[in-house]
Amino acid sequence: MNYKFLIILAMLGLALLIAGTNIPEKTQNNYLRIAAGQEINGLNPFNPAFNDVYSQFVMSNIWEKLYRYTPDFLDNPAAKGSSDRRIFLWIAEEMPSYKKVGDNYEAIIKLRDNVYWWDGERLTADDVVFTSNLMLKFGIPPQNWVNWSITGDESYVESVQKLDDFTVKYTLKELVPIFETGALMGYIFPKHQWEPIIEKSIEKHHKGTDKISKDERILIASEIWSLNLGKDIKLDEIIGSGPFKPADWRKGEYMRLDANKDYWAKGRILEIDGREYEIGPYIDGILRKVYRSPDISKLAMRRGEVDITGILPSDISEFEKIETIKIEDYTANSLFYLGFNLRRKPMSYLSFRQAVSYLYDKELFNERIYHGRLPPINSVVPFVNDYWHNPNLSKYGEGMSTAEREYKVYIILKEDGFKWSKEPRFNIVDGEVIELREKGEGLMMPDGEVCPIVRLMGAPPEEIPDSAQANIMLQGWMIDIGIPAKYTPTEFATAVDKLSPIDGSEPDFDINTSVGWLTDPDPGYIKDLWHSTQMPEVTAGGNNYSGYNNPEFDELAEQSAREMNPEERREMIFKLQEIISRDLPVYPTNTVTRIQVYRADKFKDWFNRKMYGIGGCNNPYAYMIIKPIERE
Amino acid sequence: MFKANKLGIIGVVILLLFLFFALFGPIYVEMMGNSYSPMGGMDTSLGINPETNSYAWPPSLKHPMGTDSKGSDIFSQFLNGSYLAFLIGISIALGAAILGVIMGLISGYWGGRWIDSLIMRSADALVSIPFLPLLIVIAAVVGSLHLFTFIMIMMVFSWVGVCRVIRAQTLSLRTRPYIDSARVAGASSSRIIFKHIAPNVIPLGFYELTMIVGAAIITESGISFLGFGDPTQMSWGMMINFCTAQGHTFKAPWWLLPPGFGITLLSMAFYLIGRAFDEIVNPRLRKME
Amino acid sequence: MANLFEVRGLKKYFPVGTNLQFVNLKMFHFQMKQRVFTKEEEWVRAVDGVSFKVDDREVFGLVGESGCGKTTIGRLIVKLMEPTEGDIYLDGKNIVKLSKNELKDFRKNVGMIFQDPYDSLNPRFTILESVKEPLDIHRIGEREDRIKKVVSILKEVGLNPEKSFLKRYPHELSGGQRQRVAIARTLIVNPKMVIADEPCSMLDVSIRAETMKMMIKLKEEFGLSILYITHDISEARNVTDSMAVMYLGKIVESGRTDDIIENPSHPYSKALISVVPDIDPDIKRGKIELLGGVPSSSNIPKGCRFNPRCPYAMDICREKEPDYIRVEKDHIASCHLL
Amino acid sequence: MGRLRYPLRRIIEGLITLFIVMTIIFLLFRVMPGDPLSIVIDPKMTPEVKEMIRHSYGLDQPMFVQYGIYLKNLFTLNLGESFRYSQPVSEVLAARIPNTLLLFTSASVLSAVLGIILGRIIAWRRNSKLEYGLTLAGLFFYEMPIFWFGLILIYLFAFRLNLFPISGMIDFELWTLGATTGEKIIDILHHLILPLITLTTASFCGMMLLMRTSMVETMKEDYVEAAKARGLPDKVVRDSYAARNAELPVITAFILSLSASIGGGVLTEKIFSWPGIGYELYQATIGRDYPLAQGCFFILTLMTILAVIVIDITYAYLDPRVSYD
Repeated sequence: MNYKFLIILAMLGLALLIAGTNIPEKTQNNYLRIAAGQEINGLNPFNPAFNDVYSQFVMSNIWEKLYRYTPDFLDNPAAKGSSDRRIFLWIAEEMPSYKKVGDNYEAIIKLRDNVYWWDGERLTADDVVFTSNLMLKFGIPPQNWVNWSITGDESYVESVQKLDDFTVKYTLKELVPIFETGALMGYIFPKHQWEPIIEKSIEKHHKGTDKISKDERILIASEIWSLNLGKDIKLDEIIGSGPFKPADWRKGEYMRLDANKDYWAKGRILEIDGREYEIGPYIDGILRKVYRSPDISKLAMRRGEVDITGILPSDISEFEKIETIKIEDYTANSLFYLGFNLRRKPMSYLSFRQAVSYLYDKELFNERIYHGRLPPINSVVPFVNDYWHNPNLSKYGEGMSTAEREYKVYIILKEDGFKWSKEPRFNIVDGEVIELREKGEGLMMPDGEVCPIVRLMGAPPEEIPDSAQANIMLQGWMIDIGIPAKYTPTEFATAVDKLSPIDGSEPDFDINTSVGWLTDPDPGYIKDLWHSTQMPEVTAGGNNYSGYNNPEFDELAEQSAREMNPEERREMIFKLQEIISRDLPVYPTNTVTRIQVYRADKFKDWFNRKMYGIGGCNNPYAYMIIKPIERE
Repeated sequence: MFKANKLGIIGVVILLLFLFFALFGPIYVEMMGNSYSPMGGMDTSLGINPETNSYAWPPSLKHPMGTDSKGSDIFSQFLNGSYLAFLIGISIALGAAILGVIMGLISGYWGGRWIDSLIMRSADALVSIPFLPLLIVIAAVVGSLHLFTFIMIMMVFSWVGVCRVIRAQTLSLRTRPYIDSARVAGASSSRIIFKHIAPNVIPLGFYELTMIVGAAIITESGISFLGFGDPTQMSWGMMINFCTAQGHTFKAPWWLLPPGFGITLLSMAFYLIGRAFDEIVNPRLRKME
Repeated sequence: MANLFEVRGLKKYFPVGTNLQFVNLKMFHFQMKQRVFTKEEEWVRAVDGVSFKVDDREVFGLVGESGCGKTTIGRLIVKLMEPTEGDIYLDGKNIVKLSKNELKDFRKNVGMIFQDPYDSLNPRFTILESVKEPLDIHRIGEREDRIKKVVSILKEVGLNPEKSFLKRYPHELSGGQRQRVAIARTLIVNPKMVIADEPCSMLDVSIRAETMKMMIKLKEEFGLSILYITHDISEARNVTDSMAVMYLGKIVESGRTDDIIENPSHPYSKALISVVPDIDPDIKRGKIELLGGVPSSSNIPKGCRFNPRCPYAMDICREKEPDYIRVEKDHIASCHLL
Repeated sequence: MGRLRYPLRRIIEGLITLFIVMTIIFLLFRVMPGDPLSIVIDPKMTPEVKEMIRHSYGLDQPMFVQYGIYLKNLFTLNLGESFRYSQPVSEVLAARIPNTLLLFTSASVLSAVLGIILGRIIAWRRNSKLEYGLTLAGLFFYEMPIFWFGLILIYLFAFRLNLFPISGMIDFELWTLGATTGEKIIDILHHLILPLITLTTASFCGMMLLMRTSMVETMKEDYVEAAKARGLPDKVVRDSYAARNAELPVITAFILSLSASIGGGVLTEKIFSWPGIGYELYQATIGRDYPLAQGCFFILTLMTILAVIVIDITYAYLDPRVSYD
């Protein structure tokens, strides 16, 4: 081989290097560029795999709902008769009206007559009936079934009928709050696009003239959800009614949504936090770029490659110096907790659960490890969900120092009959606990048995790096008192399987810190999480991991799921939170606060939605509202 | 003979330095108190650093390498990291060497027979598996790679190199007259392998062994960086992982740089020593001088 | 004298195997380690049908240029490798297939002395360990007896003072001393037969004669038969009683040593003998020049395998392999000229 | 026929290896605790729906039936459907493989070129300060954790000096809003440079040391000595006599490194957000996307085995030291 050739090759590389630095000028545009942490799972709204917040975020810009939650989560005066006062009209023109007919109820929904699909067709009652029947007859989209049923197997909705082009009647077996906050908040799909597809699938899988059997229904449903939107149905053939149309998608890299210039809601006025905004959209579209590490997306923001991104609390000072960038934070309505397995000792002792709750210093963790990212909560309804949140619950050691907490735990355990082979000793000066002098050893439970090793099942550092540190510290404090604790990092899927085995066997864990919930604004989830029928060994895949079984709680939870009066329902929900805080099947620890930065010099009229899912300035309402700032 | 090899001396010096660090770790914590413990200790007297908006402070007299975002001493983490690096590197290398030497001797002595094919095909299969991804899969299986698990897995994957060297040497050695002479005298296979061949080939595996030490340290850091490491052990890789995860990559160089230099220098030291040793024991190379 | 030892139709073919290359590289923190590339394709006919007999207490010489297969025969006889075809008899017993116990017994009865004294002793063993090893292996005598026996055998092979050698390592010894140690090691278990594979070729000329004399002496003392492999016909003449001349894996001539030296029948033997100046100044013969070099044994010529180099080659030599012809009693040769 | 036997044997051996590896991979994914569909299945779904989903992915079958289907699919090169993308695995891979190849092939070529040139120089000037300096510097970069080095380079060149893009393979704005092919090529090259520098700097040393050893060996050969004795200039002897024969092992190593580097690319691709197969594998694995992860493993293993076989076979025919007469 001729080495000159190789050298030339190297020179060529160098030349490219220099040439490469001459970036071609970009064309001026008004696309909003979002730095995303993750690729969306997919676009097919019927696919249960695409239930992640990112996919839902894109879908919510394509298909729309009859009702939504108010943009600022404040009371909507029109929603007085509803189970949640924060419901807000979207495709529907009025709040649902109810009437009792015999054993059943009838709900009448009036639709707007100015809603158009992207292909120019009008959105009518036919589409709403079609979409609802899709759910009732075939159970698609499957992920929404939970909103259509209280018992799990049968729907509370009897039937759906079209009264006229813009009026739909739902016949209900019973009146439940979830009808408004669940069933009426699903996407509405265009009948003219999806009916032929469903018909074809029925033809293929349904033999004979009988009713469609369960097996056939499964085949049909899975065929629909395995359609590949973007390929089987091309991106530009998707028909929606929302403000943004999918235009270009390079999986794993970016997605482009173009503004729907003929959006039906254009010009409508939204009142948010007392200010009026006119709906657009005014921007050219949305460019969603995937960045694989928060450090990199932060750099991209600083270099002006994107217009909005999430940052870590420690980055705040960096961005405070930049005038053109504004910082906002919002708290997601999510719930993390210490989950105790009540079936096992020593977790079955209330005093032990209280002891661990006292030891878990969520204030310290939030300050030192999470840097304000995971604010402490005391209730299973986080404080951001202020309508349903009960603020008067025990705070288990707030304001205490580590030594004080440890002493408190020692007292609680001792009073309940726990014994040590060597008791922990404390330095107490003038009644004030200064420090732990000697570690406790050989804890024995009140029944005389030696306390077994307590495993703390936590997220591995690959998922949530900081929670590993918190778990290690908790483990250390527990060992100080003499509780034989062991932190076992467990990957999310494994944790879910241990908490709720698919085969309906008993959950296998001691204390769970790894799995939390992104909770609905509707507090109905309390029943789903701690009702005794929801124990995994009773209902396979149930969510009551702790095995909490309290008839008082069950009764009240069922009652609250059927109470339509918001005031009375609120009282019940408050009571439920109290019971959980008292019995401690779980100890709520924290929720999640996220911080965002956005370009204030490029777009104006941002508003921060402080709660739920993708909140903050990254909310779907914002994109219909923000306006580009004129530049030279 | 080391004197003749300057690079080897550099390696030894670096190695001794880190060995000192590793041994000094527990003494340092003992001296400074529990708030300097590499795992979980934090300096409660620190306030928030406005530059980093966290408890991460640059090096000072109190904290010679500064503190991390929760106010823990980085120097004590660094010392603990060098201890772990030695632990990981040496135990993996030793385990792999034992496995590799045995496999290599067996395979080489019966070269061309079915047992040789079996061992060499398994070696081929091991080399053909994308290793890092496989480690990630295993990590996902068990939640996170506990240090012991990691060491065991690395051993299983690292013996191939040693085995090949030992096999090649054994192959050439087994036709040497003194081996024949022993066989004619009636020596059994195990006697020939362990009394005649092993003492003559094992030194040649040392170079491979030092390569494994370096590779083990780097692999551990990569796995930890991806977040699959053992969170109860503050290794160098874990330090980098925590630094990036806390978003301090680009603003706390005192946190990012030490573990990286530790990994680089220590694996380099092992490589240099291995190379120097190889030049001394490997007659083929020595002849060339 | 009875036949102690007999070889019939012995053949050994080797596959061609070559170590080509090895690579050692770590890239992108991904290790690629050494690979030995081998290919096994064609066959070398190293020994291609050899038969001979060795009598009790006889020294039988196997003579030929290097690469003719004589060393392979030695290795086949001591079972360092398995023959492709043919039989070997020791005391009338076929030794090609032996059970484990029989093999151990066989090992005690047949010893081998190697060509290279620098390499036939394990460099990490002391002389004591090396010489004692066969006793350890065959579990002969107690520990004390073994050492005594080592000392006495060292004396037999002429290493003086015996005791001073015990703790020394091979690299501290001269070539001749090492070869004596190797001989001691072989003889310590009282074998019936010894294969000596060019035992003197790597020694200084000055000590060759001495070593040879010692071997003859030991042969008498121990009652041995020796298969003496050499490329040097004058050495064969000094040591052996009978001999066979080999060329490219076949015996071309065999018989009493004196008969062959005085009356070589095969052109190859003639050529070998003619180039040795000191055999007998009275015998006047013309020198016979051999043409070219030894062909590769993987590519053996058709017909008589000696024909490309033979000064008397005829047409038939290129077509047909000659049979063995009896020249006189116990003296046979294979040539078309006879 | 003799000539065909060796390659045939190597190919059969390769197939067996592939089979073993793929079986290990299959088992590994199945012994994973936890529900493979946990990313797909929402805990809030009813058990019936969960069962439906499991059925639609064939995960309700007994393990050996799944294994049979898996082998059959591998045999027909049908790699299944990704859980995450709901797209055939082959399509996902087809989009990723060229990206990976682009990055790692260019890095391998560059480091081989650099390694050969530098290795030649230091072999020629043995025991000089230059040799020690280059070896030490090369080793330093060689032993660096590549992700750490990448982070530092991003900080210096992309962030501080603002010379290169920070991450990714393309400027998304440019691509989606229309750009000429020329602009697109320049854009990719621009994104390529930083990861390329990282990879090259971190790996040229291996090639350099190999080249050095190989050169030193060849320089002892008689014909090189003879050339020197004839009084030819050093440079000619070095470049035309010694180096030419020394490069064979380097080329081999180069081919091996090509196949090996892809599997080691997880870290690099993660740091630079390079949309390649290594990062896809990482994501698929932590996301429990069996079909995709298995597909990635299949491709990577196949590449490694192929490279080794190709080298073995070509070596057996090319090396002049082995002749067939």
